[in-house]
Amino acid sequence: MGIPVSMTVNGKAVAAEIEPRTLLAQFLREHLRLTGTHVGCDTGQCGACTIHLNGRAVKACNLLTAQAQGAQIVTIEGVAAANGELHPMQAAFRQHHGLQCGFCTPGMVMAALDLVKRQPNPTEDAIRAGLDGNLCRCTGYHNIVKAVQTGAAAMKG
Amino acid sequence: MEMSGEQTILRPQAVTWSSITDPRVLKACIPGCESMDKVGDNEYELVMGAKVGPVSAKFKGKITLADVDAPHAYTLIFEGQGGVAGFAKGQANVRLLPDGETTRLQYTAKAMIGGKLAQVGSRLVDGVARKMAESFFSAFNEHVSGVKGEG
Amino acid sequence: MNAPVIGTRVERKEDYRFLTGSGTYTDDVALPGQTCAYFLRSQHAHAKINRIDISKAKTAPGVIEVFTGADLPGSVGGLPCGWLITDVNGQPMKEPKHPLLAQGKVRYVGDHVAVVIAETLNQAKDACELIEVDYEVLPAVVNVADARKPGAAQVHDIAPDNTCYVWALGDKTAVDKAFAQAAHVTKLDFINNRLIPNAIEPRAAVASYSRGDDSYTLYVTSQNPHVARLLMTAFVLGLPEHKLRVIAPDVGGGFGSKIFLYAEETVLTWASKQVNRPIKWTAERSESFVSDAHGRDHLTSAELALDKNGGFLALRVHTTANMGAYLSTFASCIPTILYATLLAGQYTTPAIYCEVTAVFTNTAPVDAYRGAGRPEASYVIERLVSTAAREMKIPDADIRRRNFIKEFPYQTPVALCYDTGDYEATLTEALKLADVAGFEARRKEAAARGKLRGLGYSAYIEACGLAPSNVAGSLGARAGLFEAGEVRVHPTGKVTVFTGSHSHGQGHETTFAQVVADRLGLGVDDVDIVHGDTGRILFGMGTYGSRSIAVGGTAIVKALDKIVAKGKRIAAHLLEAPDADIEFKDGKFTVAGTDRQVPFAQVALSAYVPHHYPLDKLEPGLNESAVYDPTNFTFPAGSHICEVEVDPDTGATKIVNFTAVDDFGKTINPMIVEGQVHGGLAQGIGQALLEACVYDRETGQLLTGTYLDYAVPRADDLPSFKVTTRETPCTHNPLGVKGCGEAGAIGAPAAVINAIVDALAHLGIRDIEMPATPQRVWQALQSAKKERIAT
Amino acid sequence: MYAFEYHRPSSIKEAASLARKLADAKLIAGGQSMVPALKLRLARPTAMIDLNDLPELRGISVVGTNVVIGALTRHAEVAASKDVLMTLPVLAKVAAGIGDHQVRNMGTLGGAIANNDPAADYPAALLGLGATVTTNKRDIPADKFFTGMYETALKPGEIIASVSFPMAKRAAYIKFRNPASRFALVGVFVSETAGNVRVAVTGAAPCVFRVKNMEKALASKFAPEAIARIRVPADNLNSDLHAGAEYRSHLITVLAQRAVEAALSGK
Repeated sequence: MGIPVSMTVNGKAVAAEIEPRTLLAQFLREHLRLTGTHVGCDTGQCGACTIHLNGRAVKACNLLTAQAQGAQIVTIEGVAAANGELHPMQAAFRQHHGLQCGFCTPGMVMAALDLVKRQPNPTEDAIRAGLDGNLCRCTGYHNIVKAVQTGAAAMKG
Repeated sequence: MEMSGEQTILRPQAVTWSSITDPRVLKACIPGCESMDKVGDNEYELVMGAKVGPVSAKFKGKITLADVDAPHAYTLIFEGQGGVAGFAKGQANVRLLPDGETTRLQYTAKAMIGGKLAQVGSRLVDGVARKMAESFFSAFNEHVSGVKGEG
Repeated sequence: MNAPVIGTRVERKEDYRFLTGSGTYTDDVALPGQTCAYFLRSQHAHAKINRIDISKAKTAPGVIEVFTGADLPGSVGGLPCGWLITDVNGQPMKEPKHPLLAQGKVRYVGDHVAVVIAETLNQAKDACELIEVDYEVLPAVVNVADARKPGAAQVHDIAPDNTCYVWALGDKTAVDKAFAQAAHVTKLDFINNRLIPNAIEPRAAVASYSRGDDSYTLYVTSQNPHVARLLMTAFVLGLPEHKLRVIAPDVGGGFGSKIFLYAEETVLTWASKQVNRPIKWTAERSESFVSDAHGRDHLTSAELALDKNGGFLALRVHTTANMGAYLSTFASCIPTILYATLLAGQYTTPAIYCEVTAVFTNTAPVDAYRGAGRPEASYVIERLVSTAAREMKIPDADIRRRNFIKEFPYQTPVALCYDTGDYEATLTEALKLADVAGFEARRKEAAARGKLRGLGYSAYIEACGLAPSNVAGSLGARAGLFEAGEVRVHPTGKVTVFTGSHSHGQGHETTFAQVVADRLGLGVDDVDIVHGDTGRILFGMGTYGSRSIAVGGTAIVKALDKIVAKGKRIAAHLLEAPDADIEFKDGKFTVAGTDRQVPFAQVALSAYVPHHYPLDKLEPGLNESAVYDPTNFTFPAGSHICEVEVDPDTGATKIVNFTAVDDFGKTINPMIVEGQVHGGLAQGIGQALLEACVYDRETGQLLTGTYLDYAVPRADDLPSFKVTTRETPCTHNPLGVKGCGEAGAIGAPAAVINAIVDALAHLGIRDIEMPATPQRVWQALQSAKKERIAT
Repeated sequence: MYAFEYHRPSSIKEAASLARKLADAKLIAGGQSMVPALKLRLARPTAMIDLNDLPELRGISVVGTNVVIGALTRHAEVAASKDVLMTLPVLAKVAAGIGDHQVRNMGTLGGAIANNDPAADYPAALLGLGATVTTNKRDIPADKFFTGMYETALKPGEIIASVSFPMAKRAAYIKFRNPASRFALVGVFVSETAGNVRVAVTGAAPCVFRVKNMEKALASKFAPEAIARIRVPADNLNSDLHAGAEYRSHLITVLAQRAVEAALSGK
């Protein structure tokens, strides 16, 4: 039995009829084919599925799609400029080699953007603490921290 | 982990014994027990629901009374399959010690879980087992003594 | 002249797609008509299957097929093990059949019992719950220490005492003699804790079958698609190899766990023909925990004999290694060939003997995980060395210096021949970078705050660049270990390179492009790297053992040599000069000693538009391939120094400084190399402080089966690292490279534990088991306190 | 995940009546503990009643000497609230340490206390401050609210509306995290309100509890050394993979002292 949902995803209005048990991550990946939102765990820890819901970072695999009814959603696909130019935070990740296999990256970037919104001048400790909802197995976080610092500075500039 | 406890039952040993071997009493006292049917000597099939926080599972299984030493002691063995959640096993060694017109009920219990329950909930096993044992024996006490048991 | 490309921090070519969510990982693949698979897994560690009833599942809504072990035809084999170890008695190791779906028995929690293929994943899962399995639960054995005890549960009938093999390396007599004469013997027993790799992308596969040409395509999270294809077709399914195309698209980390051929992708490939539709399976993380191959899990007893000056005389090691329930693809060689051969470390220890007993248990298969054997070896050596130093009151750096190998090539007593190195230099640099000189002051300052500081050393070595095929073959490898590369120059002079190495985070698309751009005088953006597709690439042994740049990179260099050689002949024709007079530099072919030249792109164009072309001598086109089989391993080495602060009230350890000075030979892209080191360190520190895979010792249930109980390091668990490299170029490959992917994971654990022990040594503590959790440290402090009161 | 019906009531009354009417229905607020259980098929509710359309359950206000927080207020909102930071900063700190950042953006006060995970942070704050839980039916003091492991005094159909926290003269919460889950391995909340000292411990036992002998000692002298020798016996404490009961018992004393120290220093 389907229920109707509607929301705005990356600036576009979307509506669909879904099974109530559809997770938001599933809806984004399978219904909208926005496969940049990744699923890395089933207990809500890894953060690879992080997206913005009404401007706040949340884990899309830990939300029913229905919970996002009427919301403004931004996924990693909606971060770069319309012409494809990287957002300063994305550019900083590239500049500092803040990604390796790329799987945690979309979630990490979304979490970093939210972090900088809260703390425009984050210290190293604040960045490390602020990324507590995201696991990366490749980078040891060293370069992610540098990227977020640089990204934060660039976002002010 | 093995846990132990004691209840003072305000009934003599013989009465306590006949109650604790009575499937109707067991059914009433086993937390979440939905049905319990005799399938053999000291052997019962049962269905019970268990709920721990956001997790709930329905177990289908068997209760066996073993090492029966009337009216002193027995071992209650539970084995249940909770489908996709996994399975649970529990065992309680029960001793009834006469104390005038009352009975001291002593037990030691241990539990083991398998499958997804074990994978996800190992931190909670001991707490859940303790709670189940306590609630069973205090419910039993309440049922038999007619007063709220003290554990 | 172009700016140099080798040795520069070129931003990665692959990053744009990853940063914008446009990468293609296996689970992102959606084929028309795709179905979903879900595996029924064993909830028991060990059980006999009396009966499986799939009738209800078969008729459940949306179900297309349900298969059990009984449905696999007899022609389907088990999963093979790629390395034969011969035991001390000359007998081959025990190789029990490793079925794709259980045949009468399950042997670990997570073992595959059946697969349901349905229209949707929820339908497959719903149907899975309708499968009735009548298990007869058997006693289980999970712990290496229990496996060979009398009365232990037997995992396989063909392996009495659960023993896969007992294997030895080294001169036992010489070692015994040296111990008899030793002035000092240091002995330690340790557990190298079992780990779960936890690449953030779970394993996945999408298999499809084309009836039109009787061919299969498999998308799979693999580090080595060609090996997967070879093993799957030739050893398991009996399919013609050319009828299966294996594509490993973007892969979200591997760390070893995606080297192996697993049951899931193999079953999917087979089943795709049975149902004649594409099938997708993606592991849920809770499935990954129970079914990915795990790492480490050694129980070791080790002794170091020293002379009175702290010179190493001999090393004796006994290790029991857990193989899990079945032999995974490379399981058998990890605790032997990749472990015992490394026990010389950076030292001139003249006599070494190592005996390894590999045992089966009712746990998930254990195989290579970042470092694979080498972290275990390095841990044994470096823990012993620091313990000996403390016992003999010799400073950590001094005892190492006293025993360093200083002359190369150096033949170790455990089969390897190190070509080059400068251990003194890396140690000296590390001492400086870690400000060891200022440590005592920092220790005092911490003590004033009630905290205990410690400094830990680890001077590790690894054998990488796997491997000379003939050497590997003589040691039991059932495959070659070369690598293939192909350089395709397009008519406009742009280049596509096809490599058998696979990139799943390592940045090959950039590093290899730098190698090619440098050689051909092109921009990095003029070169694209293609990997991970058996349909496009000649062959490949894949990525593991830090081999990509040393072996895969060299294959590309060899192909480039051929491109340049052919280009010179084309240029000679165009410039009307003898072949021998043509030089190639900075993208231009020049007649030596003149200014007559022709750019690379023009030579390329001539090759494809051969109007003025030596057709009598040369074929048109500019496409060359090469296969490189290394002549030796490479030997990256380095010194790590860890500084910790322990809170004695809670037992919590904080890493306040971590320094790594590594020698990887020449570095192509220092930024990528540093990133590899950081990641390795995080996993090594994770092993030392946080990570432990724990099975219930009696029941074999996995107790650390989610991220709520298995602690993968988060950002705030780790410090920023001080990392630098020194370069002593490898002597036997043209790039002078050694490999850098595993170093961090190899060196870090001993450095961390040595640091913690250093912080606590004054209280009488000489060892802490990994992971050194706060509770373990606190318990050690409590027992030390009790002992002091007692004495 | 099993299939379920989805309801999104627009009033508390409707939500309560649905909850009473539908057998095996679950209320969902942030869903940060519920959704993982659903995903793992470890729960099979027939219906989910989503409370997110009930704005009256959201919000933070200062009422006299109390801070009143709506049940649907997210942890991140509490952590960042100027009112909370001004009047009861310890509560902002508790909220800021729950789960991880994304969880705090979804998870709610009401959801957390209704779930009453034995290692959750909020229960320690409620019990440690002597807060009052207001439901659609009644007021329940924190001392009566948390009744056992994952158990509360809530009755079927009873929905938490808000929690009223008395302001404290001084208070602090120190949490020693489980390195994997980041839940409290042990967390100790200490407060001094008008003439009243409370010490509440989470993570250490099946349910949050108070340490009366520490409270007594602190009431006569609010200083770390006053409780340095007070141990909560290990007998009834949790023992699991990450920490044994003895260690937990030890940590309670260490963390309680640190909490007192932090409360005194106002940090």
